Amino acid sequence: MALTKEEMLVMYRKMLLIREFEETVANMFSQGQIPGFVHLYVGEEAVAVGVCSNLGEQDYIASTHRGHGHGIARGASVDKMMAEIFGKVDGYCKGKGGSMHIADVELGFLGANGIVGAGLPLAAGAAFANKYLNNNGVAVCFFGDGASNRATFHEALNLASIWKLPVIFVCENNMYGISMCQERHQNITDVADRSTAYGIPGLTVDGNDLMAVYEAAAEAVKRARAGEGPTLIECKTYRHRGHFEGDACVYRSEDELNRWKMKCPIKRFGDRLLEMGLAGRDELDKIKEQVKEQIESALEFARRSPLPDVSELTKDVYCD
Amino acid sequence: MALTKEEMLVMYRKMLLIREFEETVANMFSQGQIPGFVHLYVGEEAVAVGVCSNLGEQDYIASTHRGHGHGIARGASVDKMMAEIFGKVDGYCKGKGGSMHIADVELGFLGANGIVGAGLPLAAGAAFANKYLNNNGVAVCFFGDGASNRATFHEALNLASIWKLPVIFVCENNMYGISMCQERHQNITDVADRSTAYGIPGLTVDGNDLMAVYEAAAEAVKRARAGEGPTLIECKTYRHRGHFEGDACVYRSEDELNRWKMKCPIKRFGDRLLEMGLAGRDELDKIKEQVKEQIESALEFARRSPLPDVSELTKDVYCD
Amino acid sequence: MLEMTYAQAINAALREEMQRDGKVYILGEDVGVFGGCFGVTAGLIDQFGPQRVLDTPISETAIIGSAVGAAAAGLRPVPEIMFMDFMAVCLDEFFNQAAKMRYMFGGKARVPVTLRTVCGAGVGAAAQHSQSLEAWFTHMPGVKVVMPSTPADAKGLLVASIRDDNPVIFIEHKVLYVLSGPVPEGEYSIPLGKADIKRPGGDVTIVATSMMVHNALAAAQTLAGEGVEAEVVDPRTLSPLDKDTILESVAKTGRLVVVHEAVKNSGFGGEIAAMVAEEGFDYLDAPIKRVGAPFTPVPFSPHLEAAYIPDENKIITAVKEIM
Amino acid sequence: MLEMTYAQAINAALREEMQRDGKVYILGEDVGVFGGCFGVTAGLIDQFGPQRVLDTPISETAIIGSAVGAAAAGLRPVPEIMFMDFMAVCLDEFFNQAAKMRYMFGGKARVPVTLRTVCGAGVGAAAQHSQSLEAWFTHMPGVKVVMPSTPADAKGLLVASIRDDNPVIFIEHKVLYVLSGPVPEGEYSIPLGKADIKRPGGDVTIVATSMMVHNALAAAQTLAGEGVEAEVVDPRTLSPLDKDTILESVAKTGRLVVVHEAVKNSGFGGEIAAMVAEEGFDYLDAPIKRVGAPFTPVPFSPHLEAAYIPDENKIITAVKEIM
Ligand SMILES: Cc1ncc(C[n+]2csc(CCOP(=O)(O)OP(=O)(O)O)c2C)c(N)n1
Ligand SMILES: Cc1ncc(C[n+]2csc(CCOP(=O)(O)OP(=O)(O)O)c2C)c(N)n1
Ligand SMILES: [Mg+2]
Ligand SMILES: [Mg+2]
Repeated sequence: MALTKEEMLVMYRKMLLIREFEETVANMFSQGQIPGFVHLYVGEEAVAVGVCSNLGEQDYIASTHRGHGHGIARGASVDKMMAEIFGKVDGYCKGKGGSMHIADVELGFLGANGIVGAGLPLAAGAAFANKYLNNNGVAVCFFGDGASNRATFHEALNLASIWKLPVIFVCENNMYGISMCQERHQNITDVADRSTAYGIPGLTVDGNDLMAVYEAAAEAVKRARAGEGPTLIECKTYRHRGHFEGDACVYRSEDELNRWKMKCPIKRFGDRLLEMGLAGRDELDKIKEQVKEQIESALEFARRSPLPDVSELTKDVYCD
Repeated sequence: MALTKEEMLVMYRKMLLIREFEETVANMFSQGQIPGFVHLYVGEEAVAVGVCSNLGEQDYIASTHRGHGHGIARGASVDKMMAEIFGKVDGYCKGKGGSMHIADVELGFLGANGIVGAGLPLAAGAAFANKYLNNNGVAVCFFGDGASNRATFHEALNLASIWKLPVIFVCENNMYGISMCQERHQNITDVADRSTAYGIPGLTVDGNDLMAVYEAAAEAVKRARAGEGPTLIECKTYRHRGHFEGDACVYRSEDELNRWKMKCPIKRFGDRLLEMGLAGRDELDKIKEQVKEQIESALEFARRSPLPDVSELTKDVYCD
Repeated sequence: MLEMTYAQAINAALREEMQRDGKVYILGEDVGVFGGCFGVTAGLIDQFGPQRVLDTPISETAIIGSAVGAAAAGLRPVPEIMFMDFMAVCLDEFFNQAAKMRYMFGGKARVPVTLRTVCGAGVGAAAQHSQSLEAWFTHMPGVKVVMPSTPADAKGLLVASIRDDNPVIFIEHKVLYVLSGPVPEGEYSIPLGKADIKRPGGDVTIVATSMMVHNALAAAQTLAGEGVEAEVVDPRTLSPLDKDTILESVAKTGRLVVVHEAVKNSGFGGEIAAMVAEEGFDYLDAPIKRVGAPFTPVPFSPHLEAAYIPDENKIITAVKEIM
Repeated sequence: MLEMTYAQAINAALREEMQRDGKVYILGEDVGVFGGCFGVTAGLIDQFGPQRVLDTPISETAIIGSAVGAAAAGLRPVPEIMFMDFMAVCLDEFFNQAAKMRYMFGGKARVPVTLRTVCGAGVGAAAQHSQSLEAWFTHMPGVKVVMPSTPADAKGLLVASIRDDNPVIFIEHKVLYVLSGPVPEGEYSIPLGKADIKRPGGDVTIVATSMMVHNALAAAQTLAGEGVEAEVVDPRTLSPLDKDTILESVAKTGRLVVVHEAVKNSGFGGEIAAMVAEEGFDYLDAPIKRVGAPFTPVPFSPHLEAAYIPDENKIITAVKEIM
């Protein structure tokens, strides 16, 4: 089922929206307007968008500390996301969660997560629920190369395999877990090779190539919906910014960064759209303009939103 | 380096010693003389003996809930082991540990363990210590097929691989974790296949063939001492008794059990010794007699040993 | 009233709730054909099939983590962790995920997981299979903590726990499984957060949990023969705690002894004692006594283990010290 | 005396102990070139090399588990867990292994692991990066628990912890890293298990830990202006606890307020309050007050977070309620 021009432009817009969102957050952070830790997704946009473009209403995603891109790709409101990052009451979590805990369960977004690797069993569980309810839904878990060394990776993939759960494990291999490069944190080149330990399919794709990601995910989602169980997809990519804002990146070279910047997934997909004649330069420019406006208005929304009332402190601990 | 006749007879004796020890414990347990849980090693003797026969003074082993065989193979005193299982003061742990916590750190036996899979990182750590102290020592961890699904397996193997630790991970695949047969608890046939996830060698051997185990372990120990890092060895075997004493074994067939009893590792190695002309029937019989006596005297030792004084309750919590 | 054991009462609660609500399912190690390490889930797989009674690999992290994900996605999982001691291998999933999700997400998640597990010494299971760790869980906002002491309480409280929309840790005691007692017929539940006065008395209040309720009752009986009437209060739910019932009792008796099987240091008894020293200080006519295990791991040898577990005599001694 | 920050003091202790004893090594996530998430291990890799300052994968279970195995085999590991909240992913290795080995083995093991980790709210790090979980660890026989509040204490207590043959959890506070203060020159250590009176006073005892020592001192200063002299006691080591110093202070003042940043319910304050209600009841002229965080996860929004953390005013209010 080939993608329509419209669908492709939607994906392009989403990638841009993530980029613009993140750059705005970076900017605001550096101005001291955002508290806490923020981990940005710049450079990895093709992964979230390529995967989430395959998802529908019944589907779930579980995300990471680096979760803005996943939320936006899943269709979350940038207004509410920005407000949350500012700690405002109109944010997704009324300001109680912040960047690392943005979630929208109704939208099928089970949350960013402050615990590396925590999303893997959560996604397996959401996939189990879909299977149990027989609603044809799947679940996706995004996680990093660093997270692939955690307990949860092993136990979740094994469980998903034996129960044939409709879940797609998407490893965003950006070559680092904070300062630890992949060669130092694991003795393999492709995280996807770990799939053999669980008897499930695993594949490695160029995570900066939107279409490659999209197609790999489409296939995995199809398998999952057909009851054939989980897939492990590794997307090789790179984060343009530091691990968190404020990171001096002593552990990597300017050179390496620049080489990866040249492989920018957004520029690459834009060029492809131009080449294929699916869009003209002006059309792409116009999308960029619209995206900029959308983020500006999200920023406005966040700024105007009040801080949560102190009475909020002790609410929402338990359901009644 | 071929084994001498004497070395082979020592191994034979050790297997018999384990068998006799376990059958005595079973007997005492059924008479209500042993408290708590006991998990017996009958049928798996070739694994512990085949591996531990490669170890020397600087080496460590970490064991499991099913640890009697490992202790005996490592050279622990059957007197002190039996006394411990009876909860007596002359036991390895003064009666404070019981079957699941028998240990002799000085002997390089880091203990049985009540937590499935807990031994893997402990062994990695002991191997790290040996490497750090540059003493040429290695560490071995025994663990079950069931344990290969635990967090600790994944994290310990990954760490051992990247740090090239002198450790041998020995999976005793007896086809069950309590009532869960391997087909139901993991979607692979050979646990050894999981070695690829860590970039280390993995191999599967017939765990009821003492020489096969011995040779695989010898090779792995050699690699470890040479600084080439860890190996994963899977030994396919079977437990003749229930998971713990008192288990009605509703989850497996008499048939299956009987087929495995025919593959008894002790009978098999005895036959081999006879065939190779390394021992006569009478010699083997004599060893059996001696082993029986040794265990009887261990039982006597355990029975005669007093219970720990109540003042022991609050001792040994901290070092001074 | 039906006569049944504590284990049977739990089994009945599981059965009835699974019958009532198709979203309730069970998962854990050997909970299927094996019927659970203590036989508590026996027969459920025959009635509900392997789709709703799921044997898992030895992967506690995946058991709890998947239950939390499934709960957030609309199901009502009842995972079993074979021994409470093993909570240390899957604490994050319960503590940093289940317990906090609702709050972190600004009130927009429900995580109705009822985690069943087993505490307690008394069967020679030694240091890693005998612990009582409830105090960790009462320190966790977002979690409810239930510790039943009788078959009837076990049934009614488990029903309530499964119907509760919050993460609940339901802590059974392995020695109590064989205890028989009357259980009301038909559907019924006991609200979480309500203490029960297991024995009325006017001279001293003994607050005791789980197995210790029985030791406290035995002590009370002996004390009654000596003219001291102890009131035995069983909180049943430790979090949220029914402070009122405890404070009312202390207001009446003026004396408090708190008993639990967990080690005394930083045990839940500290919370109760501190609460009363704060909110009921004026009622007190004597120091508050805590009875708990000594500050050691649980020893194996049965005769050390017996010395470890707080018994009737230790409770009597504590009471006498403040009379 | 040298002037240095809390972070520098810890760094100095690590450096000196590594110099003194070749068996001491450091491992953890990003402790090498990166210098640790809070910069505490900066420069150590340059001095001691990657053999003794080991970057690990994100595998807390392997970090602690391997440290325990190495300790049993003769080394003195000092693992770092980046945030205390992550202890929930590696608790078994510390709790069921390190803490119990010696006892389970009948006194025949030594496990000198000093686990460094970071607690506390105050930097907008939200629910999974801001917790104070010391109460779990004070409930663990076999473990020592240290929580320094000043640069000098941090240095002296870390040296003592590393030299101690038992598993120690050494809990730093992230907000204190930048606090500057005098630190004695040269080698020195502070014995574990000794409280420190941070401010003498005769009217009320305030027992406070970690960051809260500073809030308590601020409160005491304000109270002094109103004629109330508070004695601020910093236990420094929570387990073993220096009961004597606390009881002596309460004997003098007759009044006790306990302050910690962790949630009040089942926090370590309960242990202190209960201990005094048991062993020092006759000294008390008023109810014991506990000041702790409310029973909620740590909120993100700085202004909620500020309301969450017990501050000077809450301490003053608590004191006034019992004067
Ligand atoms: C269990 C746990 N350990 C450590 C951390 C600290 N931490 C946060 S992000 C991170 C690196 C994660 O690396 P990776 O999984 O590759 O994701 P990336 O940041 O590269 O997207 C670490 C170590 C954590 N949050 N949780
Ligand atoms: C973490 C943990 N989970 C569960 C258990 C309960 N348990 C004890 S032994 C066992 C089965 C272990 O199976 P395997 O690893 O294959 O070893 P085997 O018993 O077959 O030798 C289980 C589930 C435990 N002790 N620890
Ligand atoms: Mg990464
Ligand atoms: Mg097995």
